[in-house]
Amino acid sequence: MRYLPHTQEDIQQMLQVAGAADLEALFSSIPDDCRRKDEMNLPDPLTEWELNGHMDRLAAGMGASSAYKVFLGAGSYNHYIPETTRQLLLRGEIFTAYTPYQPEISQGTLQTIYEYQTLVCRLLGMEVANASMYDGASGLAEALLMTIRASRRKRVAVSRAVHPLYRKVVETYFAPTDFEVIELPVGADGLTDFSGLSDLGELAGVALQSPNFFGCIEDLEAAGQTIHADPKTLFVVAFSEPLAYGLLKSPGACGADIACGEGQSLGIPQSFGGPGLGMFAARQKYVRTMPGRLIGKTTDKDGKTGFVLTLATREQHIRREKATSNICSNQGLCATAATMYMAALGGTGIRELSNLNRDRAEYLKAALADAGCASPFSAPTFNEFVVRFPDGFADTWQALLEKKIVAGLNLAPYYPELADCWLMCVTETLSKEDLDALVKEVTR
Amino acid sequence: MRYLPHTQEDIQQMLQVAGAADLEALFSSIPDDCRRKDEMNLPDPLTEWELNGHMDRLAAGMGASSAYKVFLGAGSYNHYIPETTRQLLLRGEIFTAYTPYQPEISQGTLQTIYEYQTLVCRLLGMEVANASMYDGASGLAEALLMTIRASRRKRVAVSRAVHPLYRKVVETYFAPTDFEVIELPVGADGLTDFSGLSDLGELAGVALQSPNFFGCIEDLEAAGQTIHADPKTLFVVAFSEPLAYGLLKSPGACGADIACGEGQSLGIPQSFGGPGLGMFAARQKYVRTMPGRLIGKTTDKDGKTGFVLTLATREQHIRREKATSNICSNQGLCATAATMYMAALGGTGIRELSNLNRDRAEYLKAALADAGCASPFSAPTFNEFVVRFPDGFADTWQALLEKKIVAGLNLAPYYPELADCWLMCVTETLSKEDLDALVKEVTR
Amino acid sequence: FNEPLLWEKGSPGRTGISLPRRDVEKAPLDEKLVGDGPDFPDLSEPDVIRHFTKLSQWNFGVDSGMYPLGSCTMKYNPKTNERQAAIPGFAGAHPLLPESLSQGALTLMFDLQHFLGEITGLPAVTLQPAAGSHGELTGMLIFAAYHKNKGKPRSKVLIPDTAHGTNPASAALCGFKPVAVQSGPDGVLLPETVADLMDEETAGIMITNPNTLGLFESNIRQVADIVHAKGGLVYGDGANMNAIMGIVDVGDIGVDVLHLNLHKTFSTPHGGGGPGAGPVCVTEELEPFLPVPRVVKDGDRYRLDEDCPLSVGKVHAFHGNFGILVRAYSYILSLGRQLKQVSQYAVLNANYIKESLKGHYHLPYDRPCMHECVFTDKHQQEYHVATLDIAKRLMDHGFHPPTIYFPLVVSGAIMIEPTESESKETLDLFIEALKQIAEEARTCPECLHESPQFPKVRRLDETAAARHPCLQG
Amino acid sequence: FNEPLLWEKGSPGRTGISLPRRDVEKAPLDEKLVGDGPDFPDLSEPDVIRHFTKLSQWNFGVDSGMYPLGSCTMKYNPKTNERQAAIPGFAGAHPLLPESLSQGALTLMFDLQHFLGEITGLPAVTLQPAAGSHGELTGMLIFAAYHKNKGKPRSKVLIPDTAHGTNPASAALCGFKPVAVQSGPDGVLLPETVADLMDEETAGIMITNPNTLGLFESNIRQVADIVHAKGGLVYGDGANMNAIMGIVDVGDIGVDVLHLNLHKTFSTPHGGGGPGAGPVCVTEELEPFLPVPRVVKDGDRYRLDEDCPLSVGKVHAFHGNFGILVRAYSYILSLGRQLKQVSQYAVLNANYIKESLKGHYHLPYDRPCMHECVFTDKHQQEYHVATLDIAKRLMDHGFHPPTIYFPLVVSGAIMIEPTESESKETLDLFIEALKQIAEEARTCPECLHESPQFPKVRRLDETAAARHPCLQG
Repeated sequence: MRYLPHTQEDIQQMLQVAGAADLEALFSSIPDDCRRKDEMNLPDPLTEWELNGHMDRLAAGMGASSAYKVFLGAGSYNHYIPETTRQLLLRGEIFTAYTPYQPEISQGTLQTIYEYQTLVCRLLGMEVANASMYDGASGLAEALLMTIRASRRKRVAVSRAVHPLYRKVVETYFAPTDFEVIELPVGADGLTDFSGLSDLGELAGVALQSPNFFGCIEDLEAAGQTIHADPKTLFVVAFSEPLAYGLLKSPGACGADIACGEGQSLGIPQSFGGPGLGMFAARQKYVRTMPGRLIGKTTDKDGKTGFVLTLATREQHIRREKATSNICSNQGLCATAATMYMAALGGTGIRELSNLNRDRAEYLKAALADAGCASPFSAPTFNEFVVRFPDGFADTWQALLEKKIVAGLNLAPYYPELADCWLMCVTETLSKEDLDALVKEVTR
Repeated sequence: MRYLPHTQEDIQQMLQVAGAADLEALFSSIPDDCRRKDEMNLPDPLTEWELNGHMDRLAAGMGASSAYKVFLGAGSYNHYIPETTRQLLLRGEIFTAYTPYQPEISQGTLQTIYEYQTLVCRLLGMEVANASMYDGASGLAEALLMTIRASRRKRVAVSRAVHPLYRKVVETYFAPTDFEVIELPVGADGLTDFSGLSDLGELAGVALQSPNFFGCIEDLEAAGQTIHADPKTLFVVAFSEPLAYGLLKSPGACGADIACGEGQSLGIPQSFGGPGLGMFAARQKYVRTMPGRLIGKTTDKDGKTGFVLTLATREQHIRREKATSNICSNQGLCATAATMYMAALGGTGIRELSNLNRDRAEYLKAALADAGCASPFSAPTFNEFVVRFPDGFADTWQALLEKKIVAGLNLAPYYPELADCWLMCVTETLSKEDLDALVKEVTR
Repeated sequence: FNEPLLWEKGSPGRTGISLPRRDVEKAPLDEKLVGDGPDFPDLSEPDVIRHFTKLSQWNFGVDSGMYPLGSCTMKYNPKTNERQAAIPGFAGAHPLLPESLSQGALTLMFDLQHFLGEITGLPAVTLQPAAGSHGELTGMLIFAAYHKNKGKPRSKVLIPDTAHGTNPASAALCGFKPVAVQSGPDGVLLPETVADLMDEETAGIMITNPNTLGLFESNIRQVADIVHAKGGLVYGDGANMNAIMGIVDVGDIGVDVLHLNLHKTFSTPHGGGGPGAGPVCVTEELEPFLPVPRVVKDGDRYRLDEDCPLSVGKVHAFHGNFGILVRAYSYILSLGRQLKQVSQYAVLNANYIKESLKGHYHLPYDRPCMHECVFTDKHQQEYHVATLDIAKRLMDHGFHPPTIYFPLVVSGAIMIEPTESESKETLDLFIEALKQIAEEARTCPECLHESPQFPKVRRLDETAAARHPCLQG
Repeated sequence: FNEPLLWEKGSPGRTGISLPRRDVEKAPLDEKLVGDGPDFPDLSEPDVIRHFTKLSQWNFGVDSGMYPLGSCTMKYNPKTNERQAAIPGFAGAHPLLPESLSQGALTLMFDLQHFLGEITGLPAVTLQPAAGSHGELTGMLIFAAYHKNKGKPRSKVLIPDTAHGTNPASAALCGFKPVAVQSGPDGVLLPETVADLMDEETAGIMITNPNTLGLFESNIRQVADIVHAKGGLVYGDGANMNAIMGIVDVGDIGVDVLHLNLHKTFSTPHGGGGPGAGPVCVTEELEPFLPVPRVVKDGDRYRLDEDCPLSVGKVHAFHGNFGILVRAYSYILSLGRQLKQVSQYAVLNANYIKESLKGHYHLPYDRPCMHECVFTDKHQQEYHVATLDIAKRLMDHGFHPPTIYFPLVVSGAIMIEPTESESKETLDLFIEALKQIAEEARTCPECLHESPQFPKVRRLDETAAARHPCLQG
């Protein structure tokens, strides 16, 4: 087998040194009653070529964006990924390295992640960003736990317009604790309704998402003022589409204490939902309650600039059960991809790309509205929006699959009150022509 | 444009230093009557994404091995290429380097090509190999010119069983010279007929190919003895399928003075015929008459081993019109790919792969013969062979294209006397199942 | 050579990306929502390529050489796995595609669950956790849910001192108080110690087996019996599964819940920090508690099942790190039953190193090891040479250092895990380097204090970094 | 660190490849034909990966930094071009596929021919030559065939001293005797010199324009007229086309035959030596002499035409380096009419360097240059510092040296071609480095003699290498 270098001769020589008669004898420290009796029932090994064939066949039936026009967003976005990013990520020194515990021979990873932290801070208007969380959902759960650590309170509030799957993960993380999660309702405009906030008592944190799950852009500035009416409450801004902040006022500019979300949009393939990138940033004053790894700048013994893992005293391997989180492996390579992508986009590029996403989505929204399929919500949206379709659209939707169009996400499983509504997403990968074709098909 | 870094500000600053009012003024040294008056009539630039779509569409209709079962050989072979080779070749330090004129910062290329030269010598049983020629055909032409330089004679003989397209290239190279090329006939067994050799007078060199164009394995040992009856005549062994020498006696072992051929089989994609790899090796005593670049081992000023371009006094940039060839750029990256491929195969691997190619081809040959489609030639073959099909097979062949099978190469355009014959090739990429399917189809 | 930080480069108006053609009008947006856009540097495509090419050259990966980082299983990451994960049908798949258009991905996940069940002997598997500690968290959530469902929530979890470092934090996240269990003089757990601590307030035990000393917990069956007798559950940290594939049936020896690190045992790359994947395998009894959705098979179709009332819920927005699952699945298909050889060779390599070096470095537990062995700097201390110096000097020999100062139960630990990927020649070079360093400790300790000499930077001031954190530029 | 040669590694029986499953019997073969098989080392897949990863790290490429190798046009090689060339429909295509299954490749070739015709102003194009010198050879074959067809074979070719080095050898291969033409005091050809040499035995002239001094041959029209008047042809070496795209119509100024280097002007990577591609563009009059097969269009279908009785024949077994054509085609489609900007910026960059350095290094021809500029070591000679020292010292600053000691007409030449890919910041760093080196020549000449200091090896003994050639291990 090409991954296993040992020849029979090597094995014999090494066994002799190891003082074992044969390979089985190496396991003499395992009591007999702990030894496996049967062989593992696994298939015959495939050759590289058989594996290629097998995987190509499995992948061939997928409704991926290479074969379909997919109008799905909802936390996973089809953006173009430059070939530069793909090829750079295949460099062995980057993708076969471990966590940079030995900084002298890990400056590549370390400088890259330091750059990542910086660009994330600039994008979100925050002061300190960590080296990544697993995904947007677990990042939000960790952010809410962090508000509890920072405020020493026990109750958080989360908008119903936050991604429903993110809220499920929050629920899971909170289930075994004695902390409480309260849901904030959504108004008729598609935005979080804060009117009842003051009745909820002492809150550790309040989380909303912008653009929210319906694609609506929350008025973060107003929200921040409302939430900070209680100065001890932390304002958490979540997101699933960071590209929006190429155009929108940043969470930091609107007073957020923590900004967290999914970074898959930034140069990372959708890959059926993962690996993505949990982005996580906060104000400097909260840094010691933050979860996750941090890279800091320092100097070596000759005075040369270098980068190291730092503030590890927050982390599980040092602080053990008192750690700010148990996270250890994170999404490092995805953070690297995002850094490459943000570097390629630049400030000018992200502005234009962000605009283009919104403008294409607005074009479709208007065209659908003209065709009688309006949005139930009036708030401005970014690159996705909710549409109420006439009765029977479920059949049309199904029929469109045959034409290789996935015409949005039905909201029934997530919001029963919006059972006749679909969430439509438009990115730069769908051209005006594609949009016109969709309008024609759905209004046929 | 993402490849062009200059901003308007950069341009203004630089123009000032350059002393030019604007970009047009930079070209003041070009007389007016030499300035182009019109704009180039070229299309609008495509975005990266438009280009991807365009190229995917162009490639989609190709009868490539990804979509078809292709039984074509004839100098281009479909072998599996390990993913390792593909990914290693994309390393920028390898593929974006120039010819290693500055050895201190080119040791990667230099050691690789030194290894290539060595492995080529070992494969072909020769003493010295160059860093590559353009392809098998031009390599043969250069080899024949070299026999003329080495022997100071003016006439060469080439077997009619040498690849007909290689012979055309030889003809082209010889056309403006006063050297002569004589054709040696093919016997009824499919092998070169040397019976008339002694009547041809003083020959600089005699070239045959093994396995020859018909897939037949020439008796190189006997041929070498016959040819070397005149000790001044150089024996040139050409090939288009070097994998055969995992199994067959090497040219060097059979007395060849020059061995040359196409190395595409060794880890290089077929790419519609190029880039491939002109392999070229000779006996040590002829090294100073060899064309092409050579890498040699030496030491640096601290005594450390290193590699350099050497014996450049044979080459065009030093020796100018007296050079052994005008070749300058060669097929370096393809030689690198071949080195990686040979390293991955190893001695054990090439033996087994070579056997498997032949065994699969023999299986098909026997099955076709059983079905009444026999070979006109009796000589043993490697991984391709000639089959005489019944009348009307041309229609069957055409019909098989619809079933995504390319059932061999019709020999009519190359050998009118074999108009009802097809050259069939079988490599390891075609399974027994594929072979059985072909037999079933052609004998339907 | 230095490479400036990204924002020290570039010039406004440059671009490194190809922007799609604009084919629609600009749509108006309420000015109060519009920001200035992030202050990113504008670079050209060649700028970007050179920047990251240069940075990468300062990194050491498995592709650069031996990386014997104990407990991290830095084995070879097969290139074909990257090819598979990049197939457009997988890489371009949205996680909420209808089931009819997801059959390939679901098949892969279902089969992978099955393979992992077969390898561990724990038949019910979730692929959702995104990393090892995420798997631990999931396991602890299952502990909590299990006891809650029994109507008797419990408050403590036993954790041996030879367990992985993440375990206490994972337990604490679920509200459990970790209780330390001391290992015996042979470096393995003693049943009586566990019996003394185990009670009906204790949810169970988290055992790393082989443990972080590289030793097999030979009393595991007895320990499991004790814990089970008190109504507790046994959690296995499967980070060291590379030692025992085909050798031990983890379910059979009493483990109820086990997480695997696909980025360790199953060859997926660690990516300079992740992403990994931490599937959790459980007994049939615990299957109802696994996260949703579950991938199930109906006839010849696969679907996602959300209807699991006892489930702990979701730990990831979608299906976990699917791209990593693709790689691990490819690895398992490439090796099949040869996975047993993987473990045999991994253990052979560790024992070969242990026996070759034991005259040169102090070996605190001199018994057959599993996939890794633990030395200390005890013999070198008299020359004022410490584990850190030895580690840094290895860099000058072209090796990545082992894990150091872990496990905590051994002072000055040097924890070496070669993995099965390393050939005898490479091991011999590594052994030779460590012998030379032992010699150098006697003859030139300052050479070791001054190491490393050859990497881009020398020893870095980590204290200053933490005291005055500079976390962005 | 050192990396052993391949055959110093490995162990018999190891493998680095996945061998297909054997599904047929072993077929017998006459023993007298069977050899022992080559003595290749057996390596594992990780061995292979690490070997070439390490070797690559000792190489400098365009991706590593500025590579101002004069006359080589080392511009950025776009990554998307590699993606296009690897599309299975292209990479897996057999060259003798039936035309019905080759339309994509033929379309690409036809369009590329058209684009190159448009860029050069020479409408008939062959893509078959595999490199620049192969293009030159093809051009000389056309010269020979043209004169032979006229019934008057000719024996000589004029070649200016500022032409590319390959030209004489290419002419000689076709039996022409090269006749050197001295350039004038301004570094360009004088019509009267050409008129003196041109006669009816002379097949024509080979002109590199811009020439190797980086100067535009401003008398090209007059020179062409003189050559044409005597029945000769004008060959243009288009290696320097990067200076004049959209600026000069090469056909219009009197060139009859021109080769292009796709691996220079059209961004395809040089691969440490090749492969390149050297298409040849000719006037309509010369089209019948181009190699076969020709790609032609019939209605909306493309086919290969072999029926060209005057053709020089074939110079490549198949269609040339098609994979390189794919990359150049992708580049042209990515830039379109912006190719003119490419030339403008390439010339801007060269002039910026020339003006910035001219106080520090001797500039033999102080006039506006095109895409490259040529300095010499004249000012440094008094400190016993030579061009070679300056070149080697640049490596220590992280730059690839320029072309040195070429063109031969300038003693101690330093020939700098930045290309349009380099940003102003990079040029400024390069200029700064060369200024520092000029300063160092005065203050510390031995520092320059001892350079380079930082690469893997220091100056190598090339004389010993040639005296006792060791060409294989």
